[in-house]
Parts: sequence; C-alpha cells; structure tokens
Amino acid sequence: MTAPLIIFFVLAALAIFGAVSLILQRHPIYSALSLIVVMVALAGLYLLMGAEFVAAVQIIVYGGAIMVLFVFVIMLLNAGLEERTNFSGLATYAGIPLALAVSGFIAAAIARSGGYLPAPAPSGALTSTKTLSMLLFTEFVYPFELTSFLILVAILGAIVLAQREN
Amino acid sequence: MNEFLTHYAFLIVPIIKIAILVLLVLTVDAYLTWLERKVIAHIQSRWGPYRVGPHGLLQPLADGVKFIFKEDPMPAGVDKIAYFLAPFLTLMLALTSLAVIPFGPQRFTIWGYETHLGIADVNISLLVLFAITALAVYGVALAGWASNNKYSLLGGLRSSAQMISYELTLTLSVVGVLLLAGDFSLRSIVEQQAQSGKGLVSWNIFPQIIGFLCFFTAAIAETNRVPFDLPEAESELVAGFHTEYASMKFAMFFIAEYTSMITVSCLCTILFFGGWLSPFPVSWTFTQFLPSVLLIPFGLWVLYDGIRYETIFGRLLLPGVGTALLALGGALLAYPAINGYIQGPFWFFAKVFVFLFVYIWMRGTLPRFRYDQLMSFGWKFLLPVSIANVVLTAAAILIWGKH
Amino acid sequence: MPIHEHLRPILEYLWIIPLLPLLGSAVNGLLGAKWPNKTVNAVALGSTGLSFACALEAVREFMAGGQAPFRKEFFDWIIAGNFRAGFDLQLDQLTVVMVLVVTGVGFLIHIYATGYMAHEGGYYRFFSYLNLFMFFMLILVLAANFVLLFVGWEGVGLCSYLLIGFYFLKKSAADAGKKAFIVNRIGDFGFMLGMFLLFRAFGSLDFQTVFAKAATWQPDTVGQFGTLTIACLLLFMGATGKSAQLPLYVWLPDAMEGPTPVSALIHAATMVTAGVYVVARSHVLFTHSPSAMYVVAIVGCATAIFAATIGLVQSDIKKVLAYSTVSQLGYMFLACGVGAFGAGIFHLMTHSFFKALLFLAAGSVIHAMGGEQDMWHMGGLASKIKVTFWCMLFGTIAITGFIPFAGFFSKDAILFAAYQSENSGKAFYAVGLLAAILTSFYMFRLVWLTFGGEKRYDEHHVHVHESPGSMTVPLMILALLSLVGGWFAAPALWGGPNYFAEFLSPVFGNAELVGGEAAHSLELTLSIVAVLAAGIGLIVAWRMYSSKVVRGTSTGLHKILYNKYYVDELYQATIVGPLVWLSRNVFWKVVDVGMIDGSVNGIAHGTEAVGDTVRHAQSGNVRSYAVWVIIGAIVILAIIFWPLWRPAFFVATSGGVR
Amino acid sequence: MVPTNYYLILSAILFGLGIVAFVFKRNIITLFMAIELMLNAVNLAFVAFSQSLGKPDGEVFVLFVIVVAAAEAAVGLGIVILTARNRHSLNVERVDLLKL
Repeated sequence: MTAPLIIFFVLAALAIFGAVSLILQRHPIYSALSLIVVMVALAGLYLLMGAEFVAAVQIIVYGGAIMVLFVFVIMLLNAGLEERTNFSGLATYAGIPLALAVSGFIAAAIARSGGYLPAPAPSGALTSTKTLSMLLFTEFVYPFELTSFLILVAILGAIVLAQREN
Repeated sequence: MNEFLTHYAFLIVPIIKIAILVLLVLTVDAYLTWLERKVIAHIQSRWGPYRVGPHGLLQPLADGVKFIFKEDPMPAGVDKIAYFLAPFLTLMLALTSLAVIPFGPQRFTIWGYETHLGIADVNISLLVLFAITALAVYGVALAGWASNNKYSLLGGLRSSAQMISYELTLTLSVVGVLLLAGDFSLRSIVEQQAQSGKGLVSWNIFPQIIGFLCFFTAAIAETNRVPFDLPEAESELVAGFHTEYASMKFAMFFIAEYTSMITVSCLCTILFFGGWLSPFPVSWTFTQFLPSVLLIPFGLWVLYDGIRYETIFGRLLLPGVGTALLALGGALLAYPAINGYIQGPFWFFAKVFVFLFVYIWMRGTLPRFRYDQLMSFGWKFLLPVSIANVVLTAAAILIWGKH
Repeated sequence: MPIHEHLRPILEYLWIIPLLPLLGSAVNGLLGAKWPNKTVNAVALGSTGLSFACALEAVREFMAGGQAPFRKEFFDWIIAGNFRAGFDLQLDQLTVVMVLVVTGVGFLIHIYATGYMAHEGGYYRFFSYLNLFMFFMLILVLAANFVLLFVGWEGVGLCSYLLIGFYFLKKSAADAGKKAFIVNRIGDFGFMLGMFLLFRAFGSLDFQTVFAKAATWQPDTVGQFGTLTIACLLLFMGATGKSAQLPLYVWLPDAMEGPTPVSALIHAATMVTAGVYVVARSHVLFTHSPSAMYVVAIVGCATAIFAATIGLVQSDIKKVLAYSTVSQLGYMFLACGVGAFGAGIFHLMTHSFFKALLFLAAGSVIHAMGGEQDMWHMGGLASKIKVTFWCMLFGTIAITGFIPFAGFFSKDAILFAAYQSENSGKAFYAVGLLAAILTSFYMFRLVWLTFGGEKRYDEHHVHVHESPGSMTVPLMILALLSLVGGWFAAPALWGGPNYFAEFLSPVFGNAELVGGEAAHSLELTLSIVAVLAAGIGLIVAWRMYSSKVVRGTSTGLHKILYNKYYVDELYQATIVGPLVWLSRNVFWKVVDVGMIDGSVNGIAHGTEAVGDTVRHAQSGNVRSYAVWVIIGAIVILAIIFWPLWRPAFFVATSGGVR
Repeated sequence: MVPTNYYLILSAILFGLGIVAFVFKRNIITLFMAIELMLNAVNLAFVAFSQSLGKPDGEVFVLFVIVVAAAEAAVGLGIVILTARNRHSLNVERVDLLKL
C-alpha cells in the first residue's frame, strides 16, 4: 500500500464523512461546515492528482467565497434547526431508496467502464497552470466569455433580488 | 542512530523546522504586543508598559501567564462546538499560512536531507496562501455566530462580508507581480527580482506601485486591523466577534491576528520588496558587513542605557544583553564568511519589521472606517484600481516585454 | 467566355434589369398610397425606363462581345442533394429579342397607362402591380434554368390575376381574375410535371445541361411515347395555359375585364407569349420528338382558326382583339410546331408591336367614348379622333399582313414554313391562310364599325374627345414600329438574307433557313397569295360594314359563334359544376369539418383531460419533484446502460472487463 | 498510483449522497448545499478523467463548473432570502404555493 493510496483513502473517508454529516446535521451551519470539509478533502485529492491550480481554486472560490456566502445567509436569516416535516409522502417513503438506486446505478456503471481507463499520470507532470490558462484562453475562449457574461447576469440578478422594493 | 536519522530525515527535519518556526513566531507575537503598546504609547506621549522588567520587557511573559491561569467562563446558550472550534480554526490557519513562506535563499543539507529556510516549498505557494487566508473567514464568522450575542453576530457578519469583498482586491493586486514573475512560487518571484542584480531598482515595487498599495490596503482589511477593524470595533460592538471569549481562547484570536500580520508583512516583502535580497547591487560586497556594523553601535547603546538604568535587575540584565550583542558583532567581523549566510535572513526580517512597524504606526494614527465607507471603498475604488493595474501591467509586458 | 469584363458593367450585373422594376413596385406599393400621381409616375416610369436603358446597354455589350452567349450564376437558391437551382441569368439572341420587347413595349404601355388611368382609384396600386409584372416577366425571359423560369412564370400569373381583378369591386372582374388564375393552374400543373420528368431524365434543370444531354438523347419509350415526348407535351400543356391555346384559352377573353393597358401589356404583348417563348427556348427537346412537334402544330393551327371564327361576330371591341390575340398566338405555335421557331419568335415580336398598338388604340377609343366598349354603339369616330383612327388603321393593316407592314413579313414566314413542313404541311398552310382571311375580315369589320359609317351613339351623353399626349405618343411610336418592325426580313423578298432569322440562327440552328432559288420563288408566290387573302377579307368586310349597318338578330351559326361555341357552358357543366359539388359536399362538410376540425378539437380536449388528471402530481412540494427527477434519471440510466449490463449484471468488478 | 476507478467511484458515492441530501433535507439552504455537493462530485470525476486521459480539458471544465456554481449561489441565495422574508420559513415544504 503506497503512500498516495493511503492519502487517497484518508481524504476519501474525510469527504464521505463530511457528506454524510451534511445529511445528518440538523443545523444548516453544521451542514455548511461539513460541506466545507468535503471541499477541502476534494482539494486534497486534486493535489494528489496533480491538479494544483484546480485545488487552489476549489478552496479559494468554493471554500472562501461560495460557502462563506452560505454561512453569511444562514447567519443573516438566523436559521434554526430544520423541522423534519413529511408533507410529501412520495419523498418520505420512495425518496431515499430511489436516490440510493441512482447512485448504485452510477457506481456500477463506473465500476464497469472505468476499468478501461489508464492510471493517472504522475502528479503535476500533466497540467501546469500555464497549459491550463493557454487552453482556457485559446480553445475555450468562447465559453469563457459566455461564463463571464453569465457572472454579470448573476450579479445583476442578485442585486435586483436583494434590493428592497420601495 | 545516524542511519536512522538519514532514513527518516524527510520526516524529522520538517518537524524540527516547524517546531522552531512556531516557537519563533509565538515569541515574536508576544514581543510584537509589547512593541505595539510601547510605540502607540509613545505616539500618544505615554510611557507604555514599564513595570515588568526593564522597559517592560517581561510584560509579554506576564500576559502569557495571565492568559493561561485566567478563568474561562462560557456564556449561556452558546453553540459549544462552534464556540470551541472558532479560535482553534483561526489560530491553526494563521500558523499554517506561514508554512509556505521562504525566509532565505540558502539550501543546505542535514543528515543527507536537502532543505531550505522555510517549511514547505510548494510551486503554487502563493495560491496556497490565498487559499488559507480565504478559509480564515470562518473562524471569525463562527466565533461571532456561536457566542449567541448580537454584537458578536454583527461582528461576524461584518467580517465575513468584509473579507469576501477585500479578498478580490487582494488576489487581483498580486496578478501584476505574477505576470512579471510568470510563476506562483514565492521563491521564484524573489529570484525573478534578483535577476538584474542591480539590487533595489529591480524590485517589483517600482513597476507595481499601484498593485502594492492595493495589496497592502486589502491585506490590512483581511487581517481586521485598523483602520479596517470593524469586526472588533470596540466603540460600536463592544469587542465584536470575540466579545464572549476570554483567557486562552481569546489569546488564540490575539496570536492569530498578530501571526497573520507577520504573514502579510512577509508577503509584502517577498512580492514587492525583493524578499531576502539586499537593496544594494551584488557587486557591492562590502555591504555584507552591514548587519555586524549595525550590531556594534546598538550593543554599545544598550550597554550605555543599561548602566544608568534605575532598577538593579535592569542594571544587571541590560549590560549583559549589550555585551552579548557587541560580542556577536565582533564575531561576525572576525569571521566574515558567516556574513554570507545571514545576509538573506537579515534583510528579510529587517523588511518584515518595517512593515510590522507600519501596521502599529497606522493603528496609532488612523481612525476607523464607517461600514458603508468600507464597502464602497473596497468595491468602487480598490477593486477597479487593481483591475486597471492588471490591465496596465499586461499591456506594458505586451509592449516592452518583461524589463 | 467573359471578355472585357470591365467594359460590360451591365452584362456582368445582369440582375439590375429585373431588379429595377421590383424596386419601383416595392416603393410604389409600400409608400405610394398617399403620394400624388406625379410621384408615382416618376417612380414607375423611372424604374421601367431605366431598366429599358439597361437592357439596351446590355444588348450593346452583348453585340460588342461578338454575340457570345452570356451566362452567369449569381447565387445559389436551392441546393438539395445533387439538385441545384441557382439564380442564374443568361443572355443570348432569343433573350435579347424578348428582353427588348418586354422592356420597350412595357415602357411605352407604362407611359400610356399614366394617361389612361389618370382618373382611376388605386393609381399607385396599379403601377405597383404593373412594375411587379415587369419584374417577373424579365426573370422569366432572363432565367437560365427551368426553376427560375417557373418563378417568373408563376409571378406573371399572379400579376395577371391581380391586374385582371384590378376593379375587384366588380364581380365580373374578380371572377375573371379567378378564372385566369385557376385555368393557368391546370397548365402549370403540367409544366411542373414536365420539369420533374426532365429532372428525372437529365438530373438537372439547367438549360445548358438539359439541352446538351437532350441533344445526344437515345430515344426511349416511356408509355409508348419517349420521355422527351411526354416532357415536351407536359411543358406544352403549361404553354397552352399561359398562352391561351386550345383547350385552355377560355380565360383570355374574360381577362378583358382588366384595364386596357393591362390587356395590352399582359394579354397581348408579353405574358401570353411566354408559352411560345418556352417552346422556343426548349426547341432542342421539341425537335427531338416529332410527335410533340406535330401536336404543337395541330393545336396552334386549330386555335388560330377556332379563335378567328369566334372573333368574326363579337361586338365588344376588346373581345374581338382578345380572340384575335388567341388566334395570332395559334399562328406562333403553328410556326414552332413546324420547326420554324425563328418565324414564331419573329411573329411574336411583330405581334407584340401591333397588338399592343391595337389594344391601346382601342383603349383610346373607349377613353374617348367614356367607357363604351360595344362597337354597335360607336361609328363615325374617324373624323373626331384622327390620331387614334390612323394608329388603329396602321395596326389593322399590320395584323392583316399587307406589305410592307410588320405582320406581312412574320405571317408570311410562318405560312411559308408551314407550307414547306413535310408532314401535312399543306393542310396547315391552308388553315393558316383561311385564318388569315378571317383575321383581315374581322379586323376591318372592327375598324369600320368603330370609325366608319354614321355614329350610333347619343351625342348628348358622350362627348367624344381625343386622348391626351401621354396616350397618343406611345400609339404613334407603336404604329411606327408596327410599320417598320418587320423589315429585318424584308431583303428575303428579293432573295436577300433574312436578318432576323440569321440573328436567331445561333440559338435555333439553321433549321428553317432553307434557301435556294426555287424556295425563293415559292416564297414570293406564297406571299402574294397571302396578300390576296388579306385583300379578300378586306373586301368582304367593306361590302358588309362600310355602308349603313344594323345589328341583326343572331341566329344559327352566328348564334353559335357569338356564344363562343358554348365552350364555357360546356366546361361549366362537365368540369366546374361537379368539382364545386364535390368540394362543397365532400371536402368541406366531411373532410374539413369532420376530420380536420374534429381532430384538432379532439387533441385539444384530450390534452385538457390529461392535464386535469395529471396536474395533481403538481403538488408544489419541491421534494416530491426531486423524487420525480430521480425516477427520470433512473429510467434514462437504465436505457443507457442496459445493453452494457445484459451479460451477467453483477460480474461487474471495479477492474471492469479487460 | 491510485487507479482512476477509485476517484470515479468516490465521486459516484458523493453524488449519490448529494441526491440523498436533496430529497432528505428540508431546509432550502441545505438543498442548495446538496446541489453544490453534487457539483463537486462531478468536478472530481472531471479531474480524474482529465488526469487519466492526459488532457487538461477536464480541469478547464471544472473551472467553468465552479464559475457557474458561484453564479447559481449568488442568485439562489438571493431568492432564498426573499422567500424567507415573504414566507417566514426556510422549510421547503412550507413553500408550496406554486401548484395547481
């Protein structure tokens, strides 16, 4: 059992633990924190795979901006413990099994098809930030511009939503 | 024994380095508080700490003892986990962020394990730093939220909003430097500034003056220091997010704050002021004697000051320190070879010290922002300026190439 | 081969010629409603005049280019598989003639119309339609492939419908318009079938390719005729519709409901000759199937005599001219049928001159009589409206074929060709000659009834007055043309060359240039005979109508002729009636109401019912929606991965199948 | 070296947990977090593929996904705030007026 494998299992366990605790926690703040745990673990996995830039961005944007926004909103609305209502019978009885079924499907499919994939290239060797940015600004420049436009739209939408009508 | 060391050096050496660094930083923090109180006192024409030890030099120890032995009351209705988590998180992140900072150029080998000044040498160290600072928000926010106190909550909200807002500027203002260096590694950024070998003139501060100003401002905001210390605005929010914290937990916040100050100073030094590089051209080798030449008069002054100090303890201690300094200086002059080694650290810490002093200085002089001013300043002025800086730098590089 | 491209601005941009009228039409149609007549005139005349000028310039460049046939593909219109229909224009000798006739005569008629329509409502509308017609007609003659030609073909049909029904408040006019349109549809149906057949046979509808391949076409037998024969007959069916030949001629006389300039431009000079043009254009196909040629000749010949007989007794001045047009078109088809395409086109040109002249003159008469069209209520106008009278006389002489007027040469060429054609040429000749006699009879009858004798109208109600210059000047020009229009062929009389035929010979090959001394002497005799025939008609008409005449009750043969052999009634009884019954009782009451409306409403009701039942799933509870999404996901995944898993589901290991 | 499969299976598990969270949780904000979790799982798969296939495209897509997630969070949380303001509840089952 090599070192990377150990690290992988540790981080994977951490991620799964976070995801599970996201489900089990009753207070949104703790759900948020456990989600952050997941994200950090994923960032570690990215580093393990040698996708360092993505790892950094994952932490900076997801951990540093998006989740902060969540926490901020939770605090702002002073959200209490969630009440476990069961108005939707369908979701109550069929929800969990079906969800598990879907994940089972996907996992099985991957287990079947993933075998054909080669093992990851040695870490870091593959994508330096330079190559990534070259790709981003040459081949993917059009989607890149589109996403920038999307961001703009999102900003405007958020402003419009947030402002009190007067 | 020896082969054990050589075999596990990759594990042992970093641990040792970490231990050293943590101890160092904690001490520096402690004496930073002392320095701050002294300087501000003198700015406000007071004496500042004076009782504990000569010039209150032992004040930090006293504070430490106080923190440790003080009672730690927990307010009613706090969210326990978060309440405990917050200070640990904050301190941990603050200390971690120091791990990627290189303090000097030298690479040396201990027990067959090649290492360097500084803990980790990641090739995206800058990004890692930003990642860690990005996470630093949670400590403050959680502390504010967990203590079940309106003022603290307000403080937490403020800090989260403020940090998100200024993080943009913080990141963008560095882009100029990155464009010049073409790399995320702090080490290579410094080396890039060393290339021309002309010393001072090739530092990033000159092409990146705008970037530096934006960066420093944003960094102060990120560290919740005056004039951006709204999360702990005592006049409005009692003590903001750490109102409900006492003794060791409070100390953790405190240490974290000063540690992040150090980190920011180190960053400013590395990014804009040539890190461990000496301001003089490489050709001027005689400038290597500067540290020792500085030590001697300092030692003399301490000696002189100690002799005419009023308390016995002072009269015993200070001259000792003075003579020690003199001896050190003499030794350096005697064995010039050493100078080569201490150049890097010397300049590095000198610059860092300057920045720390600026921090304290500002706290002594500047008033606090109002919240709306803070936001509009960050979004409407700082951010556009830093973006403009990026564009300008890119254009310049496009036109003239890198220098 | 394009030479001196920089020296031939128009030819390289040939589309400018049809574009100008289109622009004029658009401007007038969209903006002209509020404009004064002057502005509308400026636009309409300007566009057509400019296009005429461009046409002249194009022809000059064509001549300068050594008469090299010009063809250019401007842009692709339809691309489907190996089928290409492009906006391709071409200019060869045949096109030159057509373009000049269309633009020139059209321009004159535009001028005339400004005077004639001056007091009519919808002035701008009229000219917008007229320009639109010019556009489509030019597309028709300039097109370099069947598809584009068909565009023009349909377009002129549309404009003809719009213009016949110009006084759409008058029921008879609206009906006439509809009739023209529908009858043309029948022909167009044939035309389209012909095109399809051609495409199937040659894999293209481009003139060049089709004709090139047709020239080396091995006769086959589809049915017991060849493909070419069937295709030609189908095309000819379209031609009969457009050019008012038997049995589809019935719309043309009714089309006289439209304003007289329209009758002159569309139903005498240009549109109705489109059929002849198409036959001439695809002469390669026709010459390859003698049977088709024979049919064309027979139809043309029959139409000529048939229409002429009807024309003998009509009392409406325009109706007479209409039937005369039909009969003259018959002549042209006769010419094409006996392979004398050049002669046919020649007659087309001259006919467009003098028939336009006649119509315009008739229009001038009607104008003078204040809208009266019945010749029995005219008479003795010669002294009152001299210009009109003389122009009308010129036209009459030209059409009846007295030397040296245009009609003489063209009609003479046709008869000569008919006489020479091998299979039953003599019969054709005889019928043609008879038709010529009849023609000269009814034309002079028209002249005498209108201008001769004493007046048969009431002075107090109608005060006769000469038309304005804008009408008389075109009349005179056309009169001149119908005098000199035929002189291209004049030298042929004394054995010289027939310039017109030679000009067209590159297109048609030297099919009808049968020279030789014997042929020449024969031609002389034949022409003398023709003139004599015309003379007979003249004399008879003089005997019957020059003196005081009274309108007798029509009986027997006269009655039949006067009622046009009851053809309309026949069609009404055999075709129209049953169709109307069918559409009312089956298509409307059963198909439309029952099936179509029923299905539409049924779908609507079904949707509503389904919605009523399903909408309860719309609980508004996001979690249940989420579950629905998951179910959908499961289904999709199952569909995707089923083929992957069918062999031994759970054998799947993380290692996968290597 | 870690086989790519492991990453993929981990991402599948995380995705499934995200789905479970989505149907199980009632708090609107937590639902958003569940969505973020699924996005993260997908990101992991992207990176794993891009690493194993030796093409950086996957990582570029991760960047795009992150951007989209940011936009979605901004707008979505704005909506959440409005909802909470108007309905005085964050329970998604109490916000069910949008039905027939």
